[in-house]
Amino acid sequence: MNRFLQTRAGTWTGFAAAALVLFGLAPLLLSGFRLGLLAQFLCYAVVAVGIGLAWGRGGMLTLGQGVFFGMGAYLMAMHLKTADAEFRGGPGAVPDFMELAGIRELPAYWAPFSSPAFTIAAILVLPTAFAVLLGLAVFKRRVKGAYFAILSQALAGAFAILLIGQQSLGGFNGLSRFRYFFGFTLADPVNQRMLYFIAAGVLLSVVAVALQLRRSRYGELLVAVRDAEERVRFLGYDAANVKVVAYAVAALFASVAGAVFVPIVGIISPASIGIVPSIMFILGVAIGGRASLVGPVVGALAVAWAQTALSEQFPSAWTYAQGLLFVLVIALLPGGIASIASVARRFPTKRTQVEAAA
Amino acid sequence: MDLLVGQLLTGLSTGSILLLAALGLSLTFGQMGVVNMAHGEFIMAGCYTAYVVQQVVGDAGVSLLIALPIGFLVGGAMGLVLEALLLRRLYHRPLDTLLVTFGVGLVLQQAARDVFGAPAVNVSVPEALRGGVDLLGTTVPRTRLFIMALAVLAVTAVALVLRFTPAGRRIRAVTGNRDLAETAGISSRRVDAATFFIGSGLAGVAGVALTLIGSTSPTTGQSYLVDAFLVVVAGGLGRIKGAVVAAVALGALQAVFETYSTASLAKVGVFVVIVVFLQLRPQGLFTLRTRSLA
Amino acid sequence: GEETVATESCVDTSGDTVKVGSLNSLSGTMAISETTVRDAIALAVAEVNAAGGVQGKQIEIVAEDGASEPTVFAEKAEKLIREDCVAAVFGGWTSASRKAMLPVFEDNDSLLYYPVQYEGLEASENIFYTGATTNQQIIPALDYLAETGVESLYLVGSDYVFPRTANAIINAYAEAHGIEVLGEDYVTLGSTEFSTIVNQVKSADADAVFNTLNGDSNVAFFREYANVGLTAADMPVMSVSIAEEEVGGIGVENIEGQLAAWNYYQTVESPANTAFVEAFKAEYGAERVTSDPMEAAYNSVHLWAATVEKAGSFAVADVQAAADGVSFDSPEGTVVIDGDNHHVTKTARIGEIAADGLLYTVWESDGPIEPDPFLEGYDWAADLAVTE
Amino acid sequence: MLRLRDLTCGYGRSAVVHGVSLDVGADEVVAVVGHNGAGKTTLLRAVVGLIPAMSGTVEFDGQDVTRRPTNKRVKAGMAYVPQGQQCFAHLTAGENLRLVADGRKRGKALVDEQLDLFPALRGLLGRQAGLLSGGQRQQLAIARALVTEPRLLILDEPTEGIQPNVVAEIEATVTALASRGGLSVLLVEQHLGFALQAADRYCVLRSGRTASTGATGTGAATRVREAMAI
Amino acid sequence: MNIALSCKDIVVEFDGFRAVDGVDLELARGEVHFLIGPNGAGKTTLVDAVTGLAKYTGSVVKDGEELRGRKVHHIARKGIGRTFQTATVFEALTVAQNLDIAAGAGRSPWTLLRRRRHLPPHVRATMERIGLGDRADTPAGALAHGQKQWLEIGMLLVGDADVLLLDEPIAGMGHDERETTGRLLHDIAADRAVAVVEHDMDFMRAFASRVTVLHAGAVLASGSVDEVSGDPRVQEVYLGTAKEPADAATA
Ligand SMILES: Nc1ncnc2c1ncn2[C@@H]1O[C@H](COP(=O)(O)OP(=O)(O)OP(=O)(O)O)[C@@H](O)[C@H]1O
Ligand SMILES: Nc1ncnc2c1ncn2[C@@H]1O[C@H](COP(=O)(O)OP(=O)(O)OP(=O)(O)O)[C@@H](O)[C@H]1O
Ligand SMILES: NC(N)=O
Ligand SMILES: [Mg+2]
Ligand SMILES: [Mg+2]
Repeated sequence: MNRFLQTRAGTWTGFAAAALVLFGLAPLLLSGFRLGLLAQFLCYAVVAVGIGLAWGRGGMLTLGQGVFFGMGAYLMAMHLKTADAEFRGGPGAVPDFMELAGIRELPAYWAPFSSPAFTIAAILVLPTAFAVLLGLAVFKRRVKGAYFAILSQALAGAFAILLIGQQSLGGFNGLSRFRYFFGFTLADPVNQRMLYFIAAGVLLSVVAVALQLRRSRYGELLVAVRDAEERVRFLGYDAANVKVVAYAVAALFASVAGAVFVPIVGIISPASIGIVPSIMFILGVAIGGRASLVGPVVGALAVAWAQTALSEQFPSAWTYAQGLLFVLVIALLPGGIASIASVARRFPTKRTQVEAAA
Repeated sequence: MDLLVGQLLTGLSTGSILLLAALGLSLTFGQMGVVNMAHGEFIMAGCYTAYVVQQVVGDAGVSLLIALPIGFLVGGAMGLVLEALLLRRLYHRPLDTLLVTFGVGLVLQQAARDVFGAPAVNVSVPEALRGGVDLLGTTVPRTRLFIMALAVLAVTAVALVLRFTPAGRRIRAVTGNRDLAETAGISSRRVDAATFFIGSGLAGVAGVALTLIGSTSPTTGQSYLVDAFLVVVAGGLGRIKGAVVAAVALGALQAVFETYSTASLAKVGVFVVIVVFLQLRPQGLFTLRTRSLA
Repeated sequence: GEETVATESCVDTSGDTVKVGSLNSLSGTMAISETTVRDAIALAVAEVNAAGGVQGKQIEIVAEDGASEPTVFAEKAEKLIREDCVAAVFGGWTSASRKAMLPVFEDNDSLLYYPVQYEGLEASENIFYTGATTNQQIIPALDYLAETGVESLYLVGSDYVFPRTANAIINAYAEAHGIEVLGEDYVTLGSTEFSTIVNQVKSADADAVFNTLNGDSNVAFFREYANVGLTAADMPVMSVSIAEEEVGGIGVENIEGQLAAWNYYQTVESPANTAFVEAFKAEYGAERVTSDPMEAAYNSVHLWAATVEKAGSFAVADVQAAADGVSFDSPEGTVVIDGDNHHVTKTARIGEIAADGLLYTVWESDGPIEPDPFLEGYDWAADLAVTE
Repeated sequence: MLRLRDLTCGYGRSAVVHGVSLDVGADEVVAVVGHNGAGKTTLLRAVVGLIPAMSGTVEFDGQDVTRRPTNKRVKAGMAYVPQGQQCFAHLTAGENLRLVADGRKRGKALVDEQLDLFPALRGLLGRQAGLLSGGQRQQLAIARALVTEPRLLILDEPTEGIQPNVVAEIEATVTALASRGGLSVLLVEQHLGFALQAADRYCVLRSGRTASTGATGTGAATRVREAMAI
Repeated sequence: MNIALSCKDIVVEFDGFRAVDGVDLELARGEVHFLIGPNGAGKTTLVDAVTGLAKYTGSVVKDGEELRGRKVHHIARKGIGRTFQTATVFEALTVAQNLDIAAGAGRSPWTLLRRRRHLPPHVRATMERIGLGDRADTPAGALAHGQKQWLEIGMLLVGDADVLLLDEPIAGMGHDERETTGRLLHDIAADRAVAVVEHDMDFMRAFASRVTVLHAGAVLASGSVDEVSGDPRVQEVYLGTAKEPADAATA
């Protein structure tokens, strides 16, 4: 089975099956509300694919993906708010929340976001560029392991706090109440379904990109850096650059996920991008299986689904179940859900041992 | 001038709080490499210990004195259980300890909510620690002086033990190389458990002390965690000396930023300073170098 | 002229029960406040049920956890409306959670009863605001301070929307009334670091402090405040987010004599309140206290029930149409829904914190104050007020 | 002193050493030789208890220690010098020694004895062990083992990375200690010369199985080489 | 002589302690140059300095270019490769992947981002040369100790290093493997400069073209095997006199 999926035909089959489920079965079986939820979860899964690359393959435990997710989300939200304002008040009109905050003039940095093209470019470029800068600053100095994890966590905390202080970005309340998405009414169920398809499409593309990266020479190099960074330097590579690429790609994925998330959920606020949400992203990946390609996707969906299902069932005690779930899966199943198959098969070959040791 | 002195004092007092919260971490994270996200909840357990003891004892002064050692035991006991049940399996997977203990933290928080109720509870400050002392033009609350003294005491004790006693050597040996320590006749299990006990116990002590200035609620403790980790990282893993300097520096930075901008921006400022600082000293203030390539 | 694509409501009123949602943070940082609101909602529902229900139907609560996260509030609100088909939802606390839920209620054309005092400047057709808006809490508090001779203020608040908006109003008020604002500081939500701020407050030597801090920060603030030697006598603190529940956590000794502005205290003397407090304690324990947001939540359920009875229908449009003038003889006094802005009339009260941990009214408005969420009735607020 | 019976051990679920039986008598030096990957290190790790035995037994001094944790075996009188110049990198060289001397009556004297044996270490006591050169660390590791006054010394390629004249010293010391009485030695060594010279008996390991055992002395080298070659 | 690398007056200091104290050293192509000396003499530190791992004063010149102050990966790209006292290969990757990565430091991003369709011919050739031709798809973690060391040398070869600095390459190897390694070193030294740090004197005697003895951070002696082993100072500080031919019996 695994062998087969490695082949070209296997890859296509895998994608076809995923597409069938996402584009065919899910919309058929789920209510509008559940489909919307699934769309939201798919966004988390997109972030997870990036983390799987940076952490699972590259060994960088990025506890701050909320930052990039948030950047993409806010950039998109800024466009939606300016578009709404323009629709109601003409060019240069001030979004509703600013009026409430006593801001009478559209801040200069908001103006370009009335352009959809600019917005999309910004979503693709800004977070990635920020990740590159930060990555260079950190990886060139060989900050890694738990250091890097703690630092990225502090980044998420600082970023959330910074946003809370920005009244022109909605402060603590964040940005919400979007009416149109590139001209389509968001309240319309048809358009909501469209958004789901967009999210599913983004997920499949992101998985395809990640797959190509993993199978490329770069993918091998990344694993080499993860396992013996110093050694890679002595082969003439700048290990920092290798890491930066994976980190930036993860940031890009997170940003795109955030951008898609905003019209689906209808709000982005600092509460969705701080320390705890960032850990939740990681947990999904860990639970699914950080090192495999689909593990992070499965994990992200499973964690989000479990969170929703448990909290619906046991509104006041679900955190116990959730906490225990994290603890048990991670403690007892280091390879995550993705490893269940191989654990079950128990083939005691050298190969698995080496992988487990890695 | 006065302002500067005031800042410094504030920095010291903020720093000593950070230090108290971080001291246990510098053992469990710095020495053992366990990224214990439940450390904040151990601090919280210390807070509630102070509360329970006060309910039983009544007198705030006496109860504080009793609560400090009991808080140590409570925090320590929770640490022991965590170590024995989970962490023992995870020493070779340090980054996973982060995720597991995060889950544990969630559970502990909810448990506190169910046992003590969601709203904050009050731990009274002893009469003797009420009010402030005028020092160099600013008023420093006595509670903060007490915490500074406690921090100095705890840090000195931990540093001395680690540096000069056989137990300290054993801790450093086991955390450096478990197998090798076993072959040196040291029971790494017991040392691991003991180290984690002390580190978690210190969290409990911090919790008791923090009831003097902050609130006692299920989410108390959480708020100290990230800063405490930063202190350990900026100080250099496993370096008590580093943690002291980093805690005071972070406290002072925070105080300075707070005066000249908003408190929110202060957090961001501190983060930026740390990233810049790590450019100069990527392994923290004080580091133990080795020649290994790991 | 906004097009809404209303989705068909799925509320099922054919049986002998009707569902409502109770949506509060039961986990996360806000659980500290919001769990009490859940209890109050449950109490009110039990009362309505005991009295025969609404339109002869028993009310069934579907409880959900907002988890202190706006997106979760939005998600759960949508779930309650679309999956559980509730007739109305009670809950929310932070304005962030309300702002997150607002589009959900508008797009699905359903009803939210929001029970917490807030910064005003909002009036959705789909939300009933049963807590105070600014002219029912902050402005009376300022009036009270001005009356007692306060000429300078220091503003301390948590860094989020409610304190910032409140302080904008306070600044405008101060300017118009010749009060000097000597300083304005914000701390991050949950911060316990007040040495700098308290020393600044002390050296500013204002006549009073206006406190919009939220939650845990209050504990640290008041302890530090007392420690540097500031007392209610020389520099009183007027708080707008400290209710009976919080006093316990702060410790009476640190806060005794300080002021708060609300519409309701446990000590309010009225038959309705006596019944409310008794019922609450009977249900949840004698040591529990009642507070303003709890009372507003309690009122919400009764107001909704009364409105449905008046409309003779659970349909949102009917409830909206019938709402104007619906009143409830609540613990704080009679509250009446204003059909234009969906807020309710409320009596403003300044309370002083006493040694028993309760708040006692030291001043109260002459009767209920009409809600004015956009401050249209205040000239000095012209610059602030924004009509939707 | 040491009796291994049918010892099988390895990593995870796969066995590396299969049913090895071996005796080390009192005051005897036994050398285990074999190709890289033959399982020598694995065998020693099982003897000291760093990996569990999958089956078979380890007896030390007449007692079954198969299930005892490593530190108990060490306290009972085993000392182990692992392969690879291992030391406590974050402790100073002096602390590395004091660590094992702690709690021993003759602790100080024992440390001094080792410093006489490895004079190069004297000047390095204050230095972080992780900063020492490879050979310095190996000397430190052997010294650390000897401080525990073992009755069974288990050495895994002790001369790896050590300068020739010190190798000679070590060899002399091992021989002297063993002949003085009270010390048995289990030695893994790639240098057949050293191994056969220092040992009384040898054991050839091939793919985790005993291929040949015997006494050292004339002709041993040839027999060993034959046993090792396939 | 075809000098590949020349070091002048190298000094490495750690907190006041001079681990390397004014060493001059020239490595010539075509030679297997042994660096010997007591434990702590500074051999590894010297290699560290040359490869950019330790800060030093003095000068290291390769092909007319000064290398001091360059970053580790720059120096590696200049054709200076090293191994470590304990073999460090990428355990999770196969032999072929290890070699392919080592061969690719100069690859364009475009090449990197594509899948490897087949192994470059020179990589395959090297794999045969180091005796791992039939282990291409074995994870390096599953290789035997000696094979890992060969793989490591192979990685330097495919990376086009023409100065190889090998720190105790035969540590832990058995007799036969030492022989094989020695021959391999001679073979690859034909057009490269190879420096070997070793304590195994039999190995040195069998394979050294030239020997430099370090002692206390400085060069104590230098020359042919015979010159050096005859030097009484070298015997005193390093070789010892009594047991010197101990291993000879097995050689
Ligand atoms: N931690 C481990 N996990 C899995 N397999 C291992 C591990 N350590 C060693 N092995 C395997 O066990 C086998 C025996 O290794 P061992 O280290 O015991 O050999 P050795 O005889 O000591 O060799 P050397 O002379 O190279 O030290 C080898 O095939 C090796 O790959
Ligand atoms: N980073 C460092 N800080 C302090 N001292 C160091 C450092 N690195 C090496 N030393 C010291 O420098 C000296 C030279 O060490 P080096 O590793 O170069 O020796 P070597 O010749 O390779 O020895 P060996 O043959 O044992 O491997 C040693 O005394 C060592 O303790
Ligand atoms: N509405 C409030 N208090 O946030
Ligand atoms: Mg071995
Ligand atoms: Mg060396």
